[in-house]
Amino acid sequence: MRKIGVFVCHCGTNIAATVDVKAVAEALGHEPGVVVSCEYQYMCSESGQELIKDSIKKHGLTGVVICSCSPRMHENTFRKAAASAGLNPYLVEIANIREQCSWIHKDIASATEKAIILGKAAVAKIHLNTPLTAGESPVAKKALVIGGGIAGIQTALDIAEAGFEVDIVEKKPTIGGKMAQLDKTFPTLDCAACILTPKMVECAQNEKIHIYSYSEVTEVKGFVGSFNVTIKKKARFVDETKCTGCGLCTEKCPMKKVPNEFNMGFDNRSAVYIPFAQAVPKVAVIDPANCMMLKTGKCGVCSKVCTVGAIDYKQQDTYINETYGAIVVATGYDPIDLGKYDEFAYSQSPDVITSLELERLMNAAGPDGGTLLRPSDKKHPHTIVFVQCVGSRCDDSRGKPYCSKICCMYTAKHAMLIREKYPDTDVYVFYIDVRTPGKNFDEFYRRAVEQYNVHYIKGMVGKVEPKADGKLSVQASDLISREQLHIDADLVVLAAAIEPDKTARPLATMLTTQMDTNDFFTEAHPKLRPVESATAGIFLSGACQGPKDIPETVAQASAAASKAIGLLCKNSITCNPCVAHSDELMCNGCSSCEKVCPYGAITYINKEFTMPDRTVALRRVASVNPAVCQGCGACTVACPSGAMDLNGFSNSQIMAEVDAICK
Amino acid sequence: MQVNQKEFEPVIAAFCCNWCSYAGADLSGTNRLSYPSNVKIIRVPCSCRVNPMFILRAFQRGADGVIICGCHPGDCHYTSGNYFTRRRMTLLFSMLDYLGIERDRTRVEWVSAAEGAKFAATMNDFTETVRKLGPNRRLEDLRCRKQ
Amino acid sequence: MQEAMIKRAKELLAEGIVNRVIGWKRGEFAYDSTPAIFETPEELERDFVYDDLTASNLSKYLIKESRKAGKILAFLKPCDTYSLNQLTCEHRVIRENIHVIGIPCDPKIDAEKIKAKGISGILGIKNDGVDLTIDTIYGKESMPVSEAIMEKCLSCKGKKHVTYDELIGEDGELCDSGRFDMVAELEAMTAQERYDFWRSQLSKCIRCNACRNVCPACTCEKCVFDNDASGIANKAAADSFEENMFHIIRAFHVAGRCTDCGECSRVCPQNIPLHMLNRKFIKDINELYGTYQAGEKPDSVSPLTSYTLDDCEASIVHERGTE
Amino acid sequence: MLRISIDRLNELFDAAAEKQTLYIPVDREDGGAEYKKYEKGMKLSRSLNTVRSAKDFFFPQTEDLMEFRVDKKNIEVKDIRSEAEDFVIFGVKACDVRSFSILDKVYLSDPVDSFYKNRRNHGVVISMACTHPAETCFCTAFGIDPLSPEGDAVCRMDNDYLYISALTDKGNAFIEQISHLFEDSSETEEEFGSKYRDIFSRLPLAGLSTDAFGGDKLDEYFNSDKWGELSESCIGCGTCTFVCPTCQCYDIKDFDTGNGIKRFRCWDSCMYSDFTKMAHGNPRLTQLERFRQRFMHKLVYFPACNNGEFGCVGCGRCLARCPVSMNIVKVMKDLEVKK
Repeated sequence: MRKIGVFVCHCGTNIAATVDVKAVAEALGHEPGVVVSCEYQYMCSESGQELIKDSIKKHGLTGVVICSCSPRMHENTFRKAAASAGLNPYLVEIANIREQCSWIHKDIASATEKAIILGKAAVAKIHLNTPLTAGESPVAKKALVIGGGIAGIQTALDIAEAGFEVDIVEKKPTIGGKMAQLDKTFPTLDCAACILTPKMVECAQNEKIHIYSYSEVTEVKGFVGSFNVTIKKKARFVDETKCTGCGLCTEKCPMKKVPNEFNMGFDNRSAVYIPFAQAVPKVAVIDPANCMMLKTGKCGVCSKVCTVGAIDYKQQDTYINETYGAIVVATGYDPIDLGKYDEFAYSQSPDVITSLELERLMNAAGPDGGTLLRPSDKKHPHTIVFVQCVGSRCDDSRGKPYCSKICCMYTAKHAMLIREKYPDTDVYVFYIDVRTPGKNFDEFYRRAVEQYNVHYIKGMVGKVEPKADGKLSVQASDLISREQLHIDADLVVLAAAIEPDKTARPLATMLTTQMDTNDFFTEAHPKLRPVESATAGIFLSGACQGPKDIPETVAQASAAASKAIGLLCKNSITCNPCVAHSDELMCNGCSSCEKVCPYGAITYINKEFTMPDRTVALRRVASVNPAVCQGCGACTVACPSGAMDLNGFSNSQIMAEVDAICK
Repeated sequence: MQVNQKEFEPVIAAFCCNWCSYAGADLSGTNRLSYPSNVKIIRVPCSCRVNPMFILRAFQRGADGVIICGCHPGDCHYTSGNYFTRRRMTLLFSMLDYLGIERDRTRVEWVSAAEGAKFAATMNDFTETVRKLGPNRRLEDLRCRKQ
Repeated sequence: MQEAMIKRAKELLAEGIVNRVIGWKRGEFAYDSTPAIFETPEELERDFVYDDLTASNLSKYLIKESRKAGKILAFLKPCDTYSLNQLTCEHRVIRENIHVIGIPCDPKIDAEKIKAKGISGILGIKNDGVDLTIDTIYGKESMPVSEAIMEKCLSCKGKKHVTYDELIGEDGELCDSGRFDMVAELEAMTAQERYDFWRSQLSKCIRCNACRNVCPACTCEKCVFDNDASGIANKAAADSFEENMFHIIRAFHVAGRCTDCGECSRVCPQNIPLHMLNRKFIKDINELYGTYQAGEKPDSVSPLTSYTLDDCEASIVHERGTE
Repeated sequence: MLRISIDRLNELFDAAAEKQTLYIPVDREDGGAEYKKYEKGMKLSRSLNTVRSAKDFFFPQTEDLMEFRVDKKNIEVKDIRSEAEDFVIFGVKACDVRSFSILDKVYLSDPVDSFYKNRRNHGVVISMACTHPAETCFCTAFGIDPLSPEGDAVCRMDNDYLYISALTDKGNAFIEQISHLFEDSSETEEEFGSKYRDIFSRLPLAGLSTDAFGGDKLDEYFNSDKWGELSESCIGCGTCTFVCPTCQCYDIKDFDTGNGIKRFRCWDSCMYSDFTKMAHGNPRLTQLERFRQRFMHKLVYFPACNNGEFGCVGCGRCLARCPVSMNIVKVMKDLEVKK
């Protein structure tokens, strides 16, 4: 028979105001097995915990039920307290009588009745709890960073700095990401390339860092401490070890009509190319879709001109297998496709551009050498209209429900830079709200308005129409003056909402990490564990977790790195003991459980058994790897015989709770 | 036994996954969004932990309605658990319906950790729906009837 | 047919390809037969029987038999081969140890249906394809064959064998026997009518476990209903709830795995149409997740251990339901 | 004998049902027959037998024995026994009537089963002579005369009349209640019987003999190598046991209602793997042993303890219902051959 202690928390008045805590303690004291039942002001306080520990020792408790706030809040606190008093931490159950009782019910009688029932359910469950011991598994001292933008770069550098090996996998031929495409950065207006490229070079030079550029993660197996990752190194048809990045091939390549992605298609590149001057690794890559040699077998110019013989048309995709202790996801963002926004004429007019395109147009390394010219006629635009929130804070299916966060600031930056460089330009910004929380952000925005006379107009642009004279007719409403405005603009810049990179969703499936409906990775706790995913050993860096500007991204990148370092420092890690286990004597070996396991934690072994009839039989039975199992319980329902059960949430425990609640 | 409709207080068992719906329930508490005390929550790691046995068990023991709440499809903490839940519960509920058990006594609802308001609204609605149905008589165990 | 089977079985025994044969043994009466293992040509000559009354599905015996030394010859009717495939898929049989001979099959005669006509004291049954002539201690009786066909054969899936090592006779075609019509009829009733129907049926259950024990999908080492630790063990339905519980859970456990072989209803001593529960799941699966026939392939993935991202929501039950 | 025209059977039932609860066999839609509490207009089944035997009346499949009420930390034990109401079972065939006396030997000998006794005391058995046996019938092998069943009163029915005569005081009292419905008849039991006697000799199992079995045959059969072959097809279900009128084993279970415990008993089957499972495990490990148990019990152990009386009445239900058609007749014939 269990000796159970029940501890009812007042939570100040949070619980005690609507739940008669004394009555709860009294009622639960009568439950079978309960030897002590008491209430206290704050169970989570030091003295509250002492009360629990003392009771465990004094009464020799073999189970503790705490009626308090949500287990998501203090389950760990109480488990630790129990453990320090010598009780197995998994012999603690929480009855949630705050969030799920006192805070939602007003009537004391019914709230108290419900609190008692919830307490009874916890008591019923704890009768069936078993002491659980967390196992240990080793940690591979190497991290993988997926994505080589500023987030991935910063994370990799920090991890390397701590002395651990780290690999970066970047799907593009160079690292650098979106930041490499930016011109200046807010609110300091320093040049993006000037602060990013040294970091890129540092990555290349750091011997702890290995960059897999033009590569993708194709398979992730294993678990925290020991992720087994397959990386596909796409054929670049250039031997990385030989190429010096001299660029001769790119000059001689006869195929020069390929839109240059780096410059958002405003100019062209050759079929063999180096994305940009500061690319890391500075190695050419042949674009197989446009290379004549690869398409038709006729050409071979690059191979002839290459002095080091780096061109290899026969190169194949290669697959690399590596084991990592930790994985940091830094897959970043992309602006949304504006194809559905007909009203802004994005598809119709080359002079309606996105902010990211504007970055390239204004960039000194951009198509026009940093002179802002209209894409259509290469003339200087005199009237520029910025449209905010294109697809952000949107309630229809074309856009995103969230705020993309960075648009207000980069638009202020763009407006300011244009007004600074071309004071003869009229700049209008249409906005819903201007959101400038952040250090020096509001000052920056005010400077744009006050010092640079940018016309900020609260209101939305209804329609942009290209006119015969090459102007863009912008119709908008000014919500403050309640006027309809009509502006003939030369250039319209759309602040497109940003969304997670398209590769994030399949990656999340591989990593078995959680995503929200917008495909942003979900952090383990929105406040307290913002850089960890809920899957142990997977950390989140940068905009893959939510829209972020550069300083925030870098901060999160370093935070993710420090979490990864914390993990890599350990020689082994304790596993979650609330995992599935199979009763081998009952297991049929039917494979149902294996098919529903998202982690591949279940394997089958052939094992000899002495059966109930005393014969010896070789049987196929399921075996759960407790280090891989995350404890979802899908297998327990797939198993018809009930051979598969889950520690901490066993069939009998849940049924005991059901019984207590329904009686 | 005649039960007066007015006096009837349904017993509602709500299975909530730890990561989304249980957190959503917590959030509705944090935001003081009330729902009837008839609803008692059972925490499970994932909605896919809910065995049809548990649902029948609840009805046996006196539940008048059973609701299963999990992460939105695609958002499962364990990536795929709720997809299995969806198939299992669809088929189970269809079977219960086939056996003539009132189909409004069972429900699956996806509630995220951020949807405290949805959680409360769902529970309010479900409780009222079950209240209208009256006591569960078709899938109860007479031995467990309250005396 | 019986002669051809005995002949081939003897050959395989003599060649040493198999060391035993599973088939049907002549019973006490004109209509009964018992699954049996034959090891010698003499036993085959004496007892082996295959006719329009040998209805039982032998697949389940192969779980145990395929684990014994040597290869066993199994005569399987078309519908039995689905069960074997499903068992292979679930690693419950060792397929290599079984030599399957697919045998053709005509609709089986259900002695229960003859008896239900009030015909008693049966000494012999003759089938001329149209009528049955039944020799009884009270004299000769006759009835149309069509009225004596076994329920499971009325909803035949077809005469195609989905797995075999050799065939005797020709392999047949799949057919559509409208096996979901009865389910649809029930679905169209009101909830009260459905409830009354199932209550009247399930209340007959004596929990003898014949349905479960004969079922080729029910192959658990220990059934949850026999396992005191499962929390739902029940040896007898002490309350109407438990009658429902047993049959719902059993149907759920075989959902996506049941090949619709019809053995459950065949053996039910109380004539409960148990196949109508399993068939409901099959119908739902077909309608909601795409047509799926358990056991059709030896490596199929059950619809309950798979999913698609755009599966319907459980609320479909409310949306499509009649009152 | 007294007689009543069969056209007036329902008058008889109506009158009897007025005085006490009356159960009669009725036909079900699915072709089987079952005992039902008589309600006006119900038609007496002409089937040979009900699917379930009549033992349910005295030994129901499940039966509550006692209750435990839990109040705080106290447990109160509640005796839930109450006096059964009077009832009449009408139309019990000779085999089933004999099964009652077999059950009596188990339940009415020390220690007396008070639940069983209570029902037995309040039940009146009106038997019915068999005129239309099935091929599965072999009651005569156990010395039962299907045309002269035991019981409190016995009925005989031909195409015109139902004849009744009392065998016990209870039977007399029953007839007394409704005597106004009957008229005297000169037909004697022997005369009635002689019209049908011949049918029984034509039954395929008419020649079945129990001579080779009995309480002293333990050594001969227990280790027979026939058991392996015989039990091979057995699927371990409880059909034979549950339709059997003489199988009397039960299991005691506790059910937690949430408010207390109901302790009940329910039929058990020696075919089940957990039959007589004890702390150390199960004494019968394989289906062979469990299968053997059932037939040894009926043919050897039971007679050993009951003056040679067999634990089978030859009703033939298991022959008709076994999913694999393995049954006591095959077992008897096969074991005998070995001798």
